[in-house]
Amino acid sequence: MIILEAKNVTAGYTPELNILNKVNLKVKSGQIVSIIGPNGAGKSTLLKTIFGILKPREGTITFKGDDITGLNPDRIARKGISYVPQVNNVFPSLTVEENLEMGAFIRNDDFTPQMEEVYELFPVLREKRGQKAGQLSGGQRQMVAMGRALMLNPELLLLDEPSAGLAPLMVEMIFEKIVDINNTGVSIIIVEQNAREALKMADHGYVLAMGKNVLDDSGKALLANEEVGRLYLGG
Amino acid sequence: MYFSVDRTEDFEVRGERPSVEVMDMNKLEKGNNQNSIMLKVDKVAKSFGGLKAVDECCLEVRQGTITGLIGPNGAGKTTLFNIITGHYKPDKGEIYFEGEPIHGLAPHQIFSKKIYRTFQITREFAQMTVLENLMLVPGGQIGEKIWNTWLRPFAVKAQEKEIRDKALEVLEFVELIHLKDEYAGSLSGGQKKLLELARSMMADPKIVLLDEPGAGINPTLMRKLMDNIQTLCHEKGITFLLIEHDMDLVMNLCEPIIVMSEGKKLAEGCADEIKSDPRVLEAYLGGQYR
Amino acid sequence: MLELIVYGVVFGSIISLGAIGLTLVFGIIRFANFAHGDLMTAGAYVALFLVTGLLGWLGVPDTNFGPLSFGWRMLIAFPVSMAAVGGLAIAMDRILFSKLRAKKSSAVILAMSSLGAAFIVRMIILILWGADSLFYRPGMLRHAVELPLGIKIRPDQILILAIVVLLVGTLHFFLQKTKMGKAMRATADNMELALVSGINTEKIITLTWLIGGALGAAGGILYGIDVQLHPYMGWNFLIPLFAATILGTIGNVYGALWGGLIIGVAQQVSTAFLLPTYKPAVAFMLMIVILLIKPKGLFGGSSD
Amino acid sequence: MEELARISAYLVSLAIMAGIYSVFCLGLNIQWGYTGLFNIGIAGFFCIGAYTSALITTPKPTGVYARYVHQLFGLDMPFIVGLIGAAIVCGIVAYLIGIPTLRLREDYLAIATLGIAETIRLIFNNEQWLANGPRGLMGLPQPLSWLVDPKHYNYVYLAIVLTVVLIIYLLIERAIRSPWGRVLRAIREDEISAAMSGKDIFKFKMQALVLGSMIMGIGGALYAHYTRAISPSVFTPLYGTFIIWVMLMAGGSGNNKGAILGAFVVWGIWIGTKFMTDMLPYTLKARAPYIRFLFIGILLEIILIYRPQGLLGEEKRVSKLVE
Repeated sequence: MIILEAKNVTAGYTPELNILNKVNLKVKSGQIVSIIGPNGAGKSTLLKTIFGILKPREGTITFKGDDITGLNPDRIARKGISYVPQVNNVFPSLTVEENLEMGAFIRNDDFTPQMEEVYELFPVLREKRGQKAGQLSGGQRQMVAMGRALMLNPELLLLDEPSAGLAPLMVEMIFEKIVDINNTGVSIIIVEQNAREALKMADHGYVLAMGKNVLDDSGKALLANEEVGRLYLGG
Repeated sequence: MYFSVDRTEDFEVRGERPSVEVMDMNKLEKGNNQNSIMLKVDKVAKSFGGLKAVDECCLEVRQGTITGLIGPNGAGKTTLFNIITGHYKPDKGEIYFEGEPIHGLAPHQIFSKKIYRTFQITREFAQMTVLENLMLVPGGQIGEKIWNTWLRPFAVKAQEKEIRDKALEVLEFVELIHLKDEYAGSLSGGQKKLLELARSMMADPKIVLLDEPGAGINPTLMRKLMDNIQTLCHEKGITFLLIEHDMDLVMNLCEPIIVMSEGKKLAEGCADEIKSDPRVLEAYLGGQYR
Repeated sequence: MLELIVYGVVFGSIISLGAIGLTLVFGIIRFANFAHGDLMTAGAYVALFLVTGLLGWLGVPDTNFGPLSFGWRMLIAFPVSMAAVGGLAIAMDRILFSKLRAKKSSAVILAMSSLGAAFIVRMIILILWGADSLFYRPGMLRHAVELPLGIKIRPDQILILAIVVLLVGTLHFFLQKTKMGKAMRATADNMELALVSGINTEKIITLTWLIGGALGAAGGILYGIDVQLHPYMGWNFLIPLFAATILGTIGNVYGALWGGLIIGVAQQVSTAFLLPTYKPAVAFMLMIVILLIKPKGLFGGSSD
Repeated sequence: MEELARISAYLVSLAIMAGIYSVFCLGLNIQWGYTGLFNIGIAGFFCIGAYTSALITTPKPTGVYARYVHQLFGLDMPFIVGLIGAAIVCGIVAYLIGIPTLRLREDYLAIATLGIAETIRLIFNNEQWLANGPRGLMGLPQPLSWLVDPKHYNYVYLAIVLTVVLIIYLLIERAIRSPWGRVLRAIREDEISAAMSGKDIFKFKMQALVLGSMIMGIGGALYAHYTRAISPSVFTPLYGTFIIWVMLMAGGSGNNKGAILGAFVVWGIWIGTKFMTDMLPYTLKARAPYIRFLFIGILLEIILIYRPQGLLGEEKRVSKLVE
């Protein structure tokens, strides 16, 4: 079943410049989809457009068959999509636990089981639950950010460069957690510069360049593709 | 591949890097010694709230090169630029330009050493015309002293004319001349990138630090930008240090290429060396070589 | 001297109420609201209208509570006028500031607009009540009681302190323990992420104005009870308010509380050496000193 | 005929005040229009300018007078010295305010200027020895008063005011269209980028603040010698700061012609509203000024929301000494 589909999406920040040009994307339920491509290719912009932070100029985005094109982020979040921005993705002066609570802001039910699950997934956060998120290390912050997004019990998780600026050991750990999250049934779209690792765990991968689709194939096929290597390290 | 140029004869000279660290100021003033170290970053560190953005980073830029600075996001490249240009003060470490320490100086003092930088997201003066954007840049304008505007109007006017002519020439060069009287804010993203480059030319810089000059512009403009950078380097002897993610651009344009990761220099070399360096592949592609 | 300090705490606690509102707006909407002082004035005068007008007309009796200078009418008027001024602040935001925000005007344009709003509010008060000083209870003798250490204090002042403690405690509980309070702090921290988390930030902004306006009104009424009412009272509060906000680090609610107390005490103690009319100047000098030595305030580095 | 003379005398007094306000608007335009400095303590500079010139141009009271009028000094110097002195003292005060605030976020300058304006008024109100406290100073000399019959003196003063406006206008235009003004506008647009283009931001902001405040000081002096009597109660935020902001925003900040136009238009409206409130019933008359200021306040909000560029707006290409 296709959980998310973006068709011919065109978007940009300033009127004269389109960052995305008729981009297409499909995510099947339970998949990890990785989006790779050089900086400025529009990867992060695509995530922002899916989540309604940026309104597309053209094209449609459907989630589980519903048209969600141009909805506000809070409406989209209610439909079961969570988004983790690349930078500034925690509330620094709130404690870890309060950060998680904010993730569950739109839920009116008891979210303690969900919080337990997040703590199971990231045990270190349980230890630091009373600490302000601004005092944590980069990796721990990334965990808080992901934990916050998971509090909605989303069906689809959008991750924008979760490995950016992290130490290698941390990167490995975060990627393992992403797979763990996926194993609980959450579909994931991940934008990464760390292409190899992102493709390794991906069911499907998309390569973007200059705001356009260049390639898309299974993760394994892309890994083996010489073109992909070229895009990363030049000809 | 968008662009290719055969510059091997330039690079051979630099293949064997002299290990001499002492600056020869006489040679520098002639401006044609491509081997001398122009900019030296020595154990510079900067943290933001516990995050080490730049971590005891050491690197050097040689006179007359187009040095590429690459690395994964969050590697500290832009922060390093901000430190070099005086926007941030380093927590520790030293920076030397032509042998003089420049760390701790204010941005305008660093500018006066003929170091110019551009920004990843262009920062033009939106409510000023393209021509005014350029005419602002040159240092030491006598008309910037308010007394001179009243007491020496003719001298100010004469210098304005000079600066204007130079600005027109530069606009001609980057092919923005038809937009000279438009508000800079109304230009397209790519045109703004060219405007940044044009502004850097107005500064008569010895070195220009370019932060992602290629991000978000179309291939045609990109080629123009690369052409311009090369012409400036070869004909005017301007040194470039540029951050870029577009590998085509970096591999074709830059020599040497410095790779940063986690706030440190990871590797340095020519395009082929970088492409086959396992540490670089790991930093970029992730841990399969571990 | 001890007595001056006690009076300073009373006066400072009123400043704190205003400064907390100011710092909340500063922290979330990120501009200096020059209308905040006049919101305090508005609060005092709405209460005056209720106490001397409407409630009397409705037949609410107005005998004093024991040694206090007010009775049932004020007890009703207090929360009503807090709500009314909260509403006024929200209206200001809807009519003026939200329009400017939508146009992406700079913080300075918003500040200028708030300056205009301040004058509009004050002119309306001047038109309705004139320029004279007024009292909730004119001609009443105000007895003081003597505390240990020979400190003379009026029962009203003790009650003022109690009310401030109650209001600040309620606010503390709201910000730390309730979902909306936490969402408010989250929005102040990172508005974009708050939006992404599904927090309706426009609603948070409305709530901020409501709380800021209500606390300001409370401060204005308490000052009216303690001293007198005057159309310029809020304007004269503005400098102490900003001084307290800056002293306590902009955006920091607890900083504003302490800042207000420090400014209040400093102002009162200064009357031992200076003319009392110089009180605003004392606050101003303190602010300049802070800007020179610790521009981010005493309560550390906020996010910007 | 007599009616005509009365109307023309009225218009002259209106033009004098509008001219004086033009001076303030030109000073504020340097600070706000070109540099983006938010000064809401104009009344303070207004006050300092007026008092400085008064103290410079009046003789120190002697004999019986000295018992009633206290002033720190009285130099009995010519009008022009008063103007220059007013400018210099205002410049110094502006410099002192600039030191702690110009490196910080823009709102700090606003708060500090507001504070200084209130503080200055308090000082003049409370310190008898300085300039006679709340009663203020009276009998200020008027320049060239020997030229004509006192009845017609206002024509002379109007000429003086307009000359000063013209000189200031020309000087500012010259500076703004030069590289100096270009740097100011660049700072207004993007401070960091201007710093990276090698400009010493602090220095230029300070120059704009000081020059603008000096001009405001001259405005204060012109006012003092027009009314011939000043007291601290004149320099309120309403007459001294707020209305000037409305004038500049109405005329068009970033445009010196706009600044002058705004002063004349808004002063015209202000006087016009007086005729309207004169028609109010007697009981409301005492509160007429408040109604008029309410109107001016609403005017400002309408301008900010619907026409922030004002009547004229900024020219597209400002720096053009050559062409």
